[in-house]
Amino acid sequence: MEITAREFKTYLKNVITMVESEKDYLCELDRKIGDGDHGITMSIGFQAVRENLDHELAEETDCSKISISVGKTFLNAVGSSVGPLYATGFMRGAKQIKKKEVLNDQDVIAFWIAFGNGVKERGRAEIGDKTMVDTFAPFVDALEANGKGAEDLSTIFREAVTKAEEGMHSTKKLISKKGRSSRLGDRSIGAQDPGATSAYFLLVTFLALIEDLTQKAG
Amino acid sequence: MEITAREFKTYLKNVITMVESEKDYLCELDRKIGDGDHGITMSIGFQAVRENLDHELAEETDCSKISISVGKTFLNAVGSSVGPLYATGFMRGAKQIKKKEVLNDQDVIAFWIAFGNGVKERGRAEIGDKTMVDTFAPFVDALEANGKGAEDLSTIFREAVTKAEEGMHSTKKLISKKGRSSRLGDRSIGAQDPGATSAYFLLVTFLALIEDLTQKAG
Amino acid sequence: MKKLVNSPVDVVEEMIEGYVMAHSDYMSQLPTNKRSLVTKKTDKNRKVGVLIGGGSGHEPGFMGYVGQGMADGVAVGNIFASPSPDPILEVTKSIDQGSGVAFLFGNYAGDVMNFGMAAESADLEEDIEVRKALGTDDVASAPKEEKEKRRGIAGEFFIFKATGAAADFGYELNDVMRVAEKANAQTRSMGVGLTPCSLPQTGEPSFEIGDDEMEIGLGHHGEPGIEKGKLESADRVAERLVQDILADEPLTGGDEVAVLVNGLGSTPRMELYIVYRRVQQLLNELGISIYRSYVGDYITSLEMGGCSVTIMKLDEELKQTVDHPVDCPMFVQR
Amino acid sequence: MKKLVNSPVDVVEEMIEGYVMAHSDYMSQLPTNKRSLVTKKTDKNRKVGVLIGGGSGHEPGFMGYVGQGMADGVAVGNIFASPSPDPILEVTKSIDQGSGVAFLFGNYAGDVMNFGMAAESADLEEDIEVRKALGTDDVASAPKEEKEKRRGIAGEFFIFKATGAAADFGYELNDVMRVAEKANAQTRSMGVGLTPCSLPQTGEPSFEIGDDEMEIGLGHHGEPGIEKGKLESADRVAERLVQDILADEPLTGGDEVAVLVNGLGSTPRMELYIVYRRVQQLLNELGISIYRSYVGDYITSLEMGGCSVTIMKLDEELKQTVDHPVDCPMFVQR
Ligand SMILES: Nc1ncnc2c1ncn2[C@@H]1O[C@H](COP(=O)(O)OP(=O)(O)O)[C@@H](O)[C@H]1O
Ligand SMILES: Nc1ncnc2c1ncn2[C@@H]1O[C@H](COP(=O)(O)OP(=O)(O)O)[C@@H](O)[C@H]1O
Ligand SMILES: [Mg+2]
Ligand SMILES: [Mg+2]
Ligand SMILES: [Mg+2]
Ligand SMILES: [Mg+2]
Repeated sequence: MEITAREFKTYLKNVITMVESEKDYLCELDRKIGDGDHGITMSIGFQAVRENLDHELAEETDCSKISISVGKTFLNAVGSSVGPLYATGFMRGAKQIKKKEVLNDQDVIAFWIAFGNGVKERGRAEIGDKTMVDTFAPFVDALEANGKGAEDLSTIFREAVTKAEEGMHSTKKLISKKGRSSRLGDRSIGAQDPGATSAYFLLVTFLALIEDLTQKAG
Repeated sequence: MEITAREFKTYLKNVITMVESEKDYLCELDRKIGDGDHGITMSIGFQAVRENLDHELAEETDCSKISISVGKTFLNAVGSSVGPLYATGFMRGAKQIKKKEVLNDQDVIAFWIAFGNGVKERGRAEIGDKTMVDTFAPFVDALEANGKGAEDLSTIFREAVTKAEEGMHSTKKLISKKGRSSRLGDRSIGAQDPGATSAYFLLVTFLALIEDLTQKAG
Repeated sequence: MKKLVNSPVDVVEEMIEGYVMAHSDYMSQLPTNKRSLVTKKTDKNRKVGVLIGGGSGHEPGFMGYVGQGMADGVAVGNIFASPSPDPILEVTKSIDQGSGVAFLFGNYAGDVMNFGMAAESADLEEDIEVRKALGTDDVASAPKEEKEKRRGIAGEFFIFKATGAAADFGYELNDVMRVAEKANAQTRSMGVGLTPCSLPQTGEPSFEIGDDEMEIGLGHHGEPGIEKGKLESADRVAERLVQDILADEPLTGGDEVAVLVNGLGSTPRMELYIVYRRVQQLLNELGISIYRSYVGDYITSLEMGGCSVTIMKLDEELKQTVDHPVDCPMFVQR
Repeated sequence: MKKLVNSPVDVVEEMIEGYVMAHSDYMSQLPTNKRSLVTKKTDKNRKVGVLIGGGSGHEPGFMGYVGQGMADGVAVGNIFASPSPDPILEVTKSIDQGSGVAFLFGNYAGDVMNFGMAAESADLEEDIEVRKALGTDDVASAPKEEKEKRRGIAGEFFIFKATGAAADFGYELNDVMRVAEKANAQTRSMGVGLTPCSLPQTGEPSFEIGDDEMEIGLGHHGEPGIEKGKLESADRVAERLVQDILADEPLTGGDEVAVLVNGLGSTPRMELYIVYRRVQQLLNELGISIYRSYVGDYITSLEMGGCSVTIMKLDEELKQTVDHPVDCPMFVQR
């Protein structure tokens, strides 16, 4: 499968749409254990990305440059916790796809492994801390385990996203150890982590793109 | 009819009880057109009077001294608008009953005429301004008109209190010209003036004392 | 509504206690009346005593403005209720230096009667010359033709500041009062309420208001306003308030003013600065320049939501009073 | 919940605009980043730049504390969100005088990452020495054994004040940081929430709470506390907060402290002074003396209701920093 810069931008636009429609839900989750702004922050960040795509990046065809610019734009617009986390993801991902106008299966896998690891390094969170790392870590593990195998990208990615989804759900029963919600201690049990949720949305939206392209190709 | 210092104190204690039970109602009226505190102010003032009756005035038999002390105590405890108004009433009333341990009909009438006029002078309000003067002025007029006649105090006072009640009700349809509620202009129409209401309670409680004593005597 | 209090009956006494404890280097409570507070810091040039007062529940108004550069003493009333004459008289006796005392208070029936009675006693019983200046800055509270009926709201802050400065300049009572009256005459305010407050004793909201409504031209005792309107944007609210003030006293290009955007209690500074922004834009568009601005909670109504805008037109003398430094427990200006 | 705003999207930008307009003699906004504000007033003895920052919605924190005697500049984030590295870096470049810059911020994941990234850039790209001191005063946010995990709340005010003073004393970066860290180590806070706040964009209350409940040990972003309890009297609340602080760091007779009773936004000063009263009584009973007290809204959470108590244990050096005069738009001390 091949993903062009144009399709990569389509992905980002789909994320923007997804963020707008899940904004209230993400705020709702964050109100339970954080400061209630996760949906707002995601929306502010991706609205800035939309501006960016419409203007500075309108003619850009280098996927790496797009990813760097998206990361920086998102970070500048939001700061916050997710700013550095997702920005680092986009920047580290970009390093894996330098100067590429078209991404092949291995590029995509490398991009997302670097993205997930970047988030983890930036946040210094471990699995089980009740953060977005609980979504990314099993996802990265799955990509690493199956990425070199014979299966097609669509299958590999779908499996990895299933792991991500499980990771996201696992945050419900965890006690928060990192971020704002960690002060709650036991009171954080029962609530799903907002960042783990937005992370899952980022991934599942990419899966949708892959499946869409596969279908068109098939 | 004769009213002893002891009975005068009974009257004041009845007022205290009445104020406590009407406190919320008076606040409710004041919330509509004022700052919502009239019942509280009346309660603070008469609770201070209770203290006063229980201690400084426990052995006092001079009705005039009782009235002066009640006025001062009330004023010191509340300030506010009603503080000077009722305090002036009690002080001016006291002047009419100097050194009396027992009040006869003419003393009672003189006391209340002076009380009502004192309030009016202090507040410089006219009838129709939507204040307690709308209760006191017709009450005083009735006492002045009938006070020298042949009827017994109970009848004279009852009629005057009926005028007071009408005056109180008349405030509902008035536009406020004095006090806090005057800023509301037309918005004050429809609400009964809190001070006019507490004034009526003061008077009707005295009527009850008179009727009680008449019954006991009769 | 929720309150952090002990018994509602004790709130004023306990507040005063806490206040005097927290600022014992600034304030003393008179032994003769616990509602009488006087400053420990007085400018040595000052001859005339400045007394302020009114109901409590407006903090920092009024006790927060006792100190160097503002008032010498305050008489503290119950919540939203004038103090009685006694604490006023005690403060008067304590702060008089033989050159008389200026009484500054808002034009409310209760205050007029109580301060009036205290002034009479000061004159007759104590032979102290007392002069009164009443705050009447609230343009919503009566039409222009009945200006003497207007109430004092946040603009009283400017009157306290100007009069305190005049006293520090060493002015005699006549001149102090001239400045007080000029400050009041040049000051206009207009407010808007979004959410009511509640008295500790009743806990009931002071007025009923819909989620999409605001009270326009309200007083600062939780009273309803002169008019209920749809809740509007900060810019529209700022425009309405400035318009009503300018309609009352037109200002022209070249005029200099001091501006106060005052929070009523629970309105975040964020919102006050958003309102301020539009106020300055509007005035600047008219060529009016803002000499100094104050944004924050200066005279409140417990936890009421909303704000008022106050504009004081300045001449050279008032500018000096605005610039004069102040050191009070709840307000300091260098 | 009702807000006096225009579009929720613009609140931070418009607040900053209004703030810079209202205090143009104090503040400038950097042309390189509109979230970067720096002071126009700096003590001539000062060598080390002091930078503060964090999310907005805490006003007067943090932009209100830029001025003489406190911070040289601030990076302003979105509501309850750390600023991104860029405005932090721009402020750093602007305020560095060649002797390095102290970063002061609360210990929150977002702030740690963004200020960390900015510090790295300052070092690598600009060759500016940056040192960080994190506020960790909130005893409720982690047990004593994990003190490094604690968040910063109202106690950050004391850290800003101490560090600003140290910079004015002409200290080098090392000593400025020593004072910042000492101030933080000696400072403990504990808060209680009565009513939630709401973000302008959602309007939803930040937590659900019953009419007779309070959140104990809550953060200052409208987060729920560590424990929900029955609403208690002001005295009992004061006792609980002081107890939790003293349990964490026992103070003994003869100790001297600075105390801050901080309102979270919509709690009237009346209530804060009632709480203060009991705090001082408790400390005095233990023979602890209060060197200086602050009562008011110092670091807020929009219109949240409730308060926190902060106690900073003083030595001679910290006393000097407490006494040091300050002139900032939202806080002045003479
Ligand atoms: N150290 C960390 N490592 C990884 N993820 C983190 C870390 N700290 C916070 N997060 C994630 O950030 C999310 C909160 O994001 P957001 O609400 O935008 O920021 P803030 O907490 O600053 O308001 C959390 O739900 C969590 O998933
Ligand atoms: N000038 C006045 N003359 C007579 N009565 C007045 C005057 N001003 C106010 N009042 C009375 O006082 C009442 C309000 O009393 P209260 O609520 O205790 O005082 P405040 O208005 O200071 O809160 C009004 O309802 C009115 O009857
Ligand atoms: Mg959040
Ligand atoms: Mg009233
Ligand atoms: Mg009142
Ligand atoms: Mg946040």
